[in-house]
Formats: sequence, C-alpha cells, structure tokens
Amino acid sequence: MITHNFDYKRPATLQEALGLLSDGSSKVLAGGMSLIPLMKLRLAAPECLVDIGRIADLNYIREENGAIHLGATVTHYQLENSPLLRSKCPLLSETAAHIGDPMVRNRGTLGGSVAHADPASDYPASLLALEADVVIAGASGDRTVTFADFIVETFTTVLEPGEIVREIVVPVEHSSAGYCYEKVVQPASGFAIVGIALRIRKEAGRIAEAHIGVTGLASKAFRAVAAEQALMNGSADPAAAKNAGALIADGVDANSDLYASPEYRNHLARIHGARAIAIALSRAQ
Amino acid sequence: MKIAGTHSLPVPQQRAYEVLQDPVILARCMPGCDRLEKVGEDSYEMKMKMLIASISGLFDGKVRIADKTPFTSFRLIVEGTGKIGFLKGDGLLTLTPNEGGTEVRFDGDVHVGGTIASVGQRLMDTTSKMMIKRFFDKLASEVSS
Amino acid sequence: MDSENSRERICGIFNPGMKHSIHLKINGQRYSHDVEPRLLLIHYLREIAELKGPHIGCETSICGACTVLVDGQAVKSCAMFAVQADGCEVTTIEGLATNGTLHPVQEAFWNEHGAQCGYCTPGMIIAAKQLLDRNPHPNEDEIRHGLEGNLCRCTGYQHIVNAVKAAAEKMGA
Amino acid sequence: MATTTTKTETLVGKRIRRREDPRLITGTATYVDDIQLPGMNHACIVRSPHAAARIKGIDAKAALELPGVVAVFTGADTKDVGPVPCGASLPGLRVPHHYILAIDRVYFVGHPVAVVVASDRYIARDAADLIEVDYEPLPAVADPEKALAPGAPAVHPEWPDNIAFTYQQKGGDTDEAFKNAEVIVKERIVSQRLIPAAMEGRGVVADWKSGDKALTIWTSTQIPHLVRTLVALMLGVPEHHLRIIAPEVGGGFGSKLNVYAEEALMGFIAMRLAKPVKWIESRRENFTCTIHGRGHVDYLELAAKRDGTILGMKMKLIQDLGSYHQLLTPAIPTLSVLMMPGLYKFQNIHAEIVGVFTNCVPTDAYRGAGRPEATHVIERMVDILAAELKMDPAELRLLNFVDNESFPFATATGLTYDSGDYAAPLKKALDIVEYHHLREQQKEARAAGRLFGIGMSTYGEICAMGPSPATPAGGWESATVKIEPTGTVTVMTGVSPHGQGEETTFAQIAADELGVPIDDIVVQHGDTAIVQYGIGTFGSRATAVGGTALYFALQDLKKKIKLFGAMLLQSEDVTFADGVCTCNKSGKTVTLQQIAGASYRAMTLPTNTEPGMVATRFWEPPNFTFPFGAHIAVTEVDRETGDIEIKRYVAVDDCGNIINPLIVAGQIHGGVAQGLGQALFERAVYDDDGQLVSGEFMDYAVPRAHMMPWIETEHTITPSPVNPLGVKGVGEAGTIGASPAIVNSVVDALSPLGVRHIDMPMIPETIWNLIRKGAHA
Repeated sequence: MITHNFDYKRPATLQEALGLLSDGSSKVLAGGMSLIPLMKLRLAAPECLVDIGRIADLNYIREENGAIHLGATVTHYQLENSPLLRSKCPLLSETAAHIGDPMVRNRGTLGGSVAHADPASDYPASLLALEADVVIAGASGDRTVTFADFIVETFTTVLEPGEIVREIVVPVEHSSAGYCYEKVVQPASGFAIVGIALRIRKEAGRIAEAHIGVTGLASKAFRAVAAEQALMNGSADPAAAKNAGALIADGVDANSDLYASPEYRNHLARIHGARAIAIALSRAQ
Repeated sequence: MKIAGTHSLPVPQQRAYEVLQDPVILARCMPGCDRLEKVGEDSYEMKMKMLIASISGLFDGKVRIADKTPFTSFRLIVEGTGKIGFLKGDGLLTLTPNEGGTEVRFDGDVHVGGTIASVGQRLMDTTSKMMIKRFFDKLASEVSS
Repeated sequence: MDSENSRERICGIFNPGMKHSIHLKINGQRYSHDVEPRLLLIHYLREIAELKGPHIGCETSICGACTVLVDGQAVKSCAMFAVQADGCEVTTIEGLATNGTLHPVQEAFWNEHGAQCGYCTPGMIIAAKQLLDRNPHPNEDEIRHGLEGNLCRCTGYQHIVNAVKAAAEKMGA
Repeated sequence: MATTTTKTETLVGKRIRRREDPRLITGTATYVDDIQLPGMNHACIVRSPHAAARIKGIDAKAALELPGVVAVFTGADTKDVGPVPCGASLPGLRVPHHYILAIDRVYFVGHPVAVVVASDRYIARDAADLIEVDYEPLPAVADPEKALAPGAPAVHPEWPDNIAFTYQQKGGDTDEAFKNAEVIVKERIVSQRLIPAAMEGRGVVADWKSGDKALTIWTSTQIPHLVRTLVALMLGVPEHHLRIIAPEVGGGFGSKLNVYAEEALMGFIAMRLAKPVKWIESRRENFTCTIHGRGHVDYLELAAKRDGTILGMKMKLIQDLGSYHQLLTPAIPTLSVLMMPGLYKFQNIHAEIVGVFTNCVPTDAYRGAGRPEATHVIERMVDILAAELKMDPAELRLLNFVDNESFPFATATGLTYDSGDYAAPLKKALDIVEYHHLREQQKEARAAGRLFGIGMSTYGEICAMGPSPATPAGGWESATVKIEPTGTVTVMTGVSPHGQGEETTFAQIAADELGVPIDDIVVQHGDTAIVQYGIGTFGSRATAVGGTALYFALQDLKKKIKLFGAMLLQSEDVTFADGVCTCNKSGKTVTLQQIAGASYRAMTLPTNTEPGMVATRFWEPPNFTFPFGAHIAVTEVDRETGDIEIKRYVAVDDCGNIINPLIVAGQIHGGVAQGLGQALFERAVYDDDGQLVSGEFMDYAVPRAHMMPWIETEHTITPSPVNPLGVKGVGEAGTIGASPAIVNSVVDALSPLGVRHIDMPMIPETIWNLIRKGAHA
C-alpha cells in the first residue's frame, strides 16, 4: 500500500518535462492508473516522478489535416465522450468505454496506457486497427512511429529514456465504415482476456478494407493479417465473418492465466473475432 | 509453471553447447544480469536487476549447470531472491543440429514466490516467455557477432 | 488526539528535503500542508485532514472504497498521490450533505437499505452520485456498469441498484 | 427526555430503514483504522514468502537503524505468549502449537515472522523491507489429496501422514440400505477454497494503561467477549483488566469469528512499549493470512429405489485444514456431516472425515460454514439421481422431503428439525417461474440447439448456534435492557452485529414489547466494558438466540413495570400495553416514564422489589433452528464460448417469522451473491509450491454489480417453536441455497451433451471444455 520514497516534479511545459527526464532516472507519471498500483506493491520504485498531468498543451482532441490528434494526457473518459471521436473515430470511443471502471477512466490517460504497453490493455487493438501513429517527444525533437512499430514486446516500447509520448494520431473515419471493439473481460481485474478491434469498409456489397487488431491474446497486440486478407474483396456476409474470425488466432502463441488457457484464449479470439466482424459489418454502410 | 520452447542459435551444436555454459556470455545475455561470479564447478552467483517497463526488482541469484551430456543436453538452474519475491527456473536444454546451426529446446519449470506470485499471476506466463526469448535473442546476436 | 504530531509524522519529517507544499480545498475548506510526494491522497484525507469517511479496501486500486471527487470527477484516492491533488477541489462523503440535509443519494441508500456493513458505502455513494450527474435516468444495466469500480461484499448490490433508481427519481422530480 | 407520545403501531414485521445507517452514509462511523490515540505507534508484520521453510536467522539491524523505528520483535520475543487457540475438540485431534510469531519454521505463505513498530505506518513499511530473514525453503504441499499421498512432504514433521484427525458418524444402517438399493449414484464433488474478503480487512489497536495494568484492544471481530477471554489467557492479562471493543466492523462472513495472532501480538507490543499501537491488515495479508472457507473434496454415494425413494448416503469428506487450527477449523466439516441428509427423510448415513494439514492458511468458518458444502453435495446428488432415474428433480425432491406431520423430526445425524413445510417454498418457487411452462420453453430451446438450464436447490440449514453442549464455546446469548430514569431505553446485547442491522431489529422488538417509540431505544454492543458477556454474531444466531435473550429480558422488565404500575395506581389489576400501565378497574394510567422515574427515585417500592429498571437474561436455546427454502436458477449457456447467463433467479426462503423484511431481503441478496461467487467466479488458488496465486482482487473475482442477476425474493413463513419470536435466522440462507441451484441449472443446460456434474467455479473455459467433449461424444 505504501510506495518507496521518490522525488516529484510537476513541470508546466513539455520542454520542462523533457529537461527533467534527461538524466534517465525519472519516470513519467500521467494518470497513474498502472504505475501507482505497481508502486504500492513495491514492484515499481522510480527515483523521481515527472508528473505531466498539468501540462496544458498535452490535453487535446482536435482534427487537423484529415486526422485526429490526441494529446497524451487525454483521459479515457474524454475519449469515450468526445463528440468528435464519436462521430469521426467511434472505434476509439468504444474502446475507451471498455477500460477499467468509471474512476479509472476519469484518471487514466491514453498516453500513459500506450507507454505502459500492458499486453492485456485495450487500446493497442484499436490503435493497430486504426493504423495510428505515435508522436514521441525527446530532447532532440519529435519523432513519429507507427503504433505497430511503437510496441516492441510485453511492457516494452520503442520509447527511449527521456522520451515522452506526445500524441497519438488516428485517421478520420469515413462515416460509412463499420467498427467494433469486442472484449472478453477477466472478471477479477477487468483486463482483456481477448480484445478485438475492427474497422471495415464496404463497397458495393464487398469488403474494400479490413483492419483487425487483437490484444490480450499474445505477448503483444498484433494485426490479424490472415483474417484481414480473408475478408478483403470478399462478400460482406455472416459466413465471411465466421471464416475470417477463424483465422484470427492462427499461429499465435497465446497467453494463459487463471481464467483462460492458451487454447481457450485462441478459441475466444476466433469466436469473438467472428462476432466483432459481424457487428462491424452490420454497422458499415 | 511449466514452460517450454524452441530457439535457434546460428552456430554448430558443439559451439552452442559451449556458449550456453560460458559464464561470460551468460552474464551478458541473461536479462538484467549485473555480475556473475564463479563459486564452484558449474556454479555461479550473480546480481540481477529485473526491469520490465515500470516493474523493477533486484535479485541475488545463483546459476547452476548440471546433468551435462556434452553437446546434446544439460540442465540449467537459475535462482533469484529479492524483496519483491523469488524465482527459480529449472530447465533441460536439449540441442539438436538444424539447417542454420543448432536448435535449442527448453523444457522446464518456473517457480515464483512472494509479491510477484501473488499479484502477478496474469503476467507470469507472458513475462517468463519474454525473458527467455530475450535471453536467446541476445545469445544469438552475441554468437553471430 | 495529537493530530499535529501525527500530521508531522506522516508528512515525513525524516525526509524534510523532499517535502512538497500543497494547497487544496476539501469539502469547501482550505488545507495547506507540506507532504512527502509518496503520501497517497487517501492517507492525506484520512490522517491529515482527518476525514475518515473514505476507506481503504485493497492495495491494487480495484475496490473503490476510497472513491472521492477530485474537481468533480470520481477517483480512487488510493491511486493518486496527495501532491497530484495540489490546487484541486476534493469532495468526500463528509461533504455531500448540505447544511445537515442528506444528498438524495445518501437518503436513498438509507431508505432502500443500500448499506450493510457500510465499509464500501462512502465510495459507493460518491460513484453513484457521479453516475447520476452524468446520466440522470440510468436503466438497471447502466447503474450496474456505472458501479463496476466499487466492490461490495454484503448487499449483492440489489438494494444499491434500488437506491440509485430511487435517487434518480427524486433528483429528476 | 423520552418522547412523550406513546406508540401503538407494531414495528416487528415492518420494513423499517436502519438506525445504523446515518453514520454509515455520512462517513462518520468509526472502524478500527479510524481510531487515533496520542503517541500511537504503527506495526507492520514481516511475513514468510515461502510455504515451508526453516528460519536460519533474522537480521533486524538495518530496520532498527531507520529513524522512527521503535522496535522489532521476533518469535524469540513472543514465544511465551500463549498459542493461538483452537476451540474445537475432536477425539484424537492433533493440535500443532500455534505461536503468534514463527519460531524456527514457517508453514504457509504469509506466516508472521517478525513485526516492526514505528512512529508511522510509512516508516514501519519501509523498515519491514529492511529486515533480512534467511530462509531455507522446504518442500511444501498445498493440495489435501496430494498431502495424503505416500511420500508427500510433511506439513508438521511430527505427523508425517498430514492427518490431523479422522472422524466417523453413522446413522441407521447404510450397509442394509445399499444392499436394498436399486440404484446407486456416485460422484466426487469439490467445494473449493474461498476467500471471505470482507471489505474491511482485520485491524487491531491496542492501548496499555500501565497505572491500571489495563489493556484495551479494539479489533475488527464478530466475537469480542470470546476474544477477551482467550487473548487474556494468551497474554496472561487478567480477564477483568482486558477490554475488547469491536467498533464498526466492515463485514466478517465468519472470517472475524476467530482469535488471531495479531490480536495478542498488538497487546504484547502495547504492553512492552507502554504505548498504543495500530496494525491494519493489507488486502494481500487478508488474502494470505485471514482464514479461508470451504476446501472440501467429497466422495459420495447415494442409494435409492427405482421409484426415487432415497435410502441412504455415504460420504468421505477430505477437509483441507491448512497448516494450523484456528478457532473452529476442525469443527467446520462436522457441521457438513450433521446436515448431510438435507431436507430428506432417509435415515441411513455413513460419513467419514479426514482432516488434512496443508501448507496453506487455515480454513475456518465462512458464511454457511460446513452447511453450504453439505447442501451443495446433497442437492447435487439428488439431481444426479434424478437424471439417472429420468425423474423430474422437483418431483424427486417432493417425494423424499420430510413430511409435515413428522416435526419435530429426528434425522439420521442426530439432529431434531424444529418445524417445516419443505414442499411449500419449492412449490412457491416453481409457481413463480411457471415451472411446467419453463420446461416447455426448455424443450423448444433444446430443439433449437440452445443450452437452456433449469436448476433448483432445496436447502435446510442448522442455524441459531446453538445449544451449548453442541458448541465449542457456549451457545447461549445475553441481553440487558435498562429503562433509564427518564424513560428512554438502552439495550445491551451480547451479539456483535457487523452489518446485519440488529441495532434496528432489536429496537423493533423492544419498541413493540415496551410500547415506546423506536427513537427512545438505543442498542449497544461490541464493548466488553459496557455489555455483559455474550457469544457473538455468527451462524445466523443473532436474532434467534440474542433476540430471544432480549425478549425474555423484556418480559422480566414488563413484570417489574407492572409491579411499579400497580403500586403507583394502587391497584392489583393492571395491564401494561403501548407504554402505559392502566388500572383495569379505574381506567387510570401511568406512563412508562413515570414508572421508570419512580423505580429509580424509590420513595416506595413494591413488596420484595428492588429499585431500578434493569433486567439481564442469558438464554440457553433448547435446540438449533432449521431454516429452509428453495432457490431456482434459470440459465443459458453460450455454446460457443461457455459463458453462463443467469436469466432468472428466484429465492423463496423460510426463515420463520420476519422482524424486518428490508433487512431479510438484504441478507438473502448478499448471501446469494456469495453463493453465486462460489458457483461462477471465486477460488483461492495455491500453486504446487503453496504460493497463493490468487493473491489480490486482481485475480480473485468477487462479484461486481454487473455480474449479479436480479434476485426475486419470496418467503413462506413457518415459525420456529424453538424460540418465542418464532424466528429461524437468515444470514447464511442465500449462500447455502445459491451454489447448488446455479450448478444444477448449468448441469441441466449441458445435460443433452451427457454432462452430469461440474465442479465450481464454473468458469467459462470449464464449460467450454465440457461442451467440446460433449460434442465429440
């Protein structure tokens, strides 16, 4: 319950934050929903926390040049309820609504969740399906990586010491696109046993675009490429959903815990994948 | 927890067998290994700093090599004790030649106790696999360089 | 009670260099203290502000017994450091009644037997208040999901659901 | 002053909102952690991370050097404190000496090894990390059946077979019954280990007044008086110098029906340092170190005739005791044996218990304590028999119920069921769900390939613990009623409510008996310096036993009131009703307030009557009570994923007369939630090394709001003849009824696939595996 001692800094600007992080011994604190519980269990013991929660220009949701830019400290609650996202990138709102519980959604941030890279967190599935970009701020300026490249492994990203996730960029979705985030919840922790995010676009009754991101299943979130390919150019019917769903877990070395073995996890991914595809198809115009 | 897997090393079987027991190389490849000191025949002590994103822990560890059947198999026993818990991995490594070099099969048991066992259940499997993968990836790059 | 003494102690006199000055408003009253960065908001509220309403029920920020409002948003005060609440307005269960009149959610918890042992109740009521602030006419499913961050081991939740429904009716009337 | 208006409305039986709630809903109640004393230290306990290990050394030097650390104590310091007591006695029971801090060996993960005392809890926690304990890990065993296997590690080296006791009970002639059987069904049924997880963990504050040689301990307990007696013995503090206070207690469910090492340890520290000390259990400590519940593996055989008549039952019960006996650990499975026959009239039973040591935290009483296990087993076996005979499970139950004419009914296990109409709640529940229609619906659903289940349980429970000879610590309960000089009323009860609402229900009883407004009554409990000795709150006993003691104390007072009334009215012929004493001849009246005043003023006294208006009664119940009921769960299983949906849940309970329907409903809901938790989600999981891997709420799924179905509650009322209130008890009913109803329902749903039994918790993967196997069968 009681953390180790640490020092605390609360910069007002991103530049100041980057300066504070430059010595490498500090850790970024955003909403703290992952970090603080770990510190309370003494599994994490940073020497210094740099609280970026008050940096005003990290909290925004805005549309620019055909894309939606999301500041790192935007909370899950903000994402869940943003009218802009709800109309132009509803997959992300739907995903945010599945995270934790109302109190966690009030405090937890997009940037914090993404940087923590929990293999059972919700966003990675959607950010992969959305082909999102991550803008990383560092001492020598910003760099942008695709979200797929951002996640390296369980709890591991390309973030270097001293860097901060500045923003996430997601595309403006065509209003005719179908989407779905389907999640099997671990009943104790609320994390995803499996989470599947879908974006589908139909053209003339055939599937013109399909993006599927999967979280919770493996050591890191991934794109279900085989399932996407199976959908592409196929007809938008329930059989297609089932066939493609069956491919979602192909070749996956699945995780296990008290609630789901690897085999069952893979099975859930297939079943819920098919269900997610069916929902997304029904939403697509 | 049972854990098994297969990894490839781009060197011939005999070389693979040797590097897998070379304390200098082991020290470089074992995730978080700070220092490895020989304390006896095939027996070492080490300091480990486990770092998985925010999670960190210092461990006093021991490494032991046993049941050696030169070039085909041996047992690797790794133990670590720290404030956040303790862990013990006991695995049989079996080496067989494959086209690119050597296939190393790992069959073992991982025992974990303390805080990491009581609250980390959800992630035990994933992280154990990841640590082993890191070890072999690092080893592969060490031996090929 | 030597509250000054205990305040001193919990504020961390042994690491004087590390203390941070914080100023916040709790239930309308101003508080200023120098605290260790690691002091959790829940401990600040309970030990220093001496507001014993919010409780501690777990170590992993699952149970919600410590729920309070920070700048109007329900948060688990065990998953927040007091320094993070610097400059914020905090409302605890003690601040919900106005001039001795119970908040409709409190009244409804009483009328509908929403509390048994009472330990989860302060957090549950705060969560229910936020739920109704955001959605004044929730259906049963929305109520249940709106309270999914608050564990109760006594009630089976049914009377809590009834209480939230009753409060919604009263507040909507 | 007492409210002058008298009250005529009867309160017993009414839906009255609780009188304890204002403090709970405003956050002003005082739980243990809310207590602050001047100069108070904080304790943090260092616990073993190993399930079995030798302690080779403890180095506290670094901890002691940390500024703010006051002391560190280890087993060497506390070895003379008496052992943590076991109150249960069974022939041949092996009782390991349970030191409050480990001496040279630890037996389970969480075993207390040392304690740090510091000026604040942050420092105490930091210092705990600085204590170096040198362990030599030893082989451990965490599964009771594995512990029985030859060659298993010995939990206690002195008893290499790991058997703490065996116990046999026979009734009738099972050999004959099984010889005459036309059908015998057998099954292995597991009631998994559960974690009670009261929302408030345990906590202890101890304060020593050296001048008075007086120790006060605040502890989150269900049994303050028993804690007083036993901790006094442990510490060698004379009992009259020890005061125990159970302040607001945040739930117990049996887990605080105990005497724990930490209660004595904090007393020891307070005395040693002559300063108050506080210890608050963390949730992880609560999971690893507070007792668990259940932990059975049962092997069953049920013998019957083809017409469905049950002839007899055999049970071998393997009880996972954990590493030590806590207060009632070995007694819990004997309750399962007592309730083996359930509501059925068969007279032949044979039960054998093997109590097994494992390297786990002890099991002990958890909501229902032995009876949910018994009910689960008999109700599962009856369904298995119904399936075997292709009989309707409701019909099979109705056929075998104890007949209404047979009460009081002597069971094969030696109990006497007090009263009942066992068919009534079942019929009512069947009506509510429109059973025949539901079965038709099920046929249609099955024809469409859906997995639709209807499951019922008809439970009986042994409650109102109980006649003293049948209990480890005395089964009576006490009450004192004081009418103060101004006419207000103070009730002091020996029970120790912690959420059950007796401050309200007992006030209802007193208000009705004395005819005073409920606001003129206060109910006090939980402080041994205020309340006369009592036993406590557990086993659905508070109202049935404690309420009855109150009832009799009130009768004594009413006699005295009439004596004073008669004196004041100068009449022999008076009636006391609605708070007024009336002369039946003149119609003249005196109020209770006037009578109370006169009794204390004592200008004149009735013949042979003492001043004052106080009565105390200790009531010894002549029997247990036996509540019963029927629960029906309607479920549908997702064929693809194994997910279970509870479509309907109906609970018809007969707890005798009802004092407050609002509170009774709350008890049923909460009970069902815990039974449902066991059926679907909860399990304490130890790995093979004895590590508790479900060590926090992250991995142990306590039901949340959205995981609970709507519970439809109804009642039948069969008053108990055991007590004048006619109440039976309701605290555990929901838990006992729920798990078999839900499991029976899901087994019914899967029965077309050949499934006949499923162990708990029925997590979706388990169900999915059964569906897969069934589909391939």
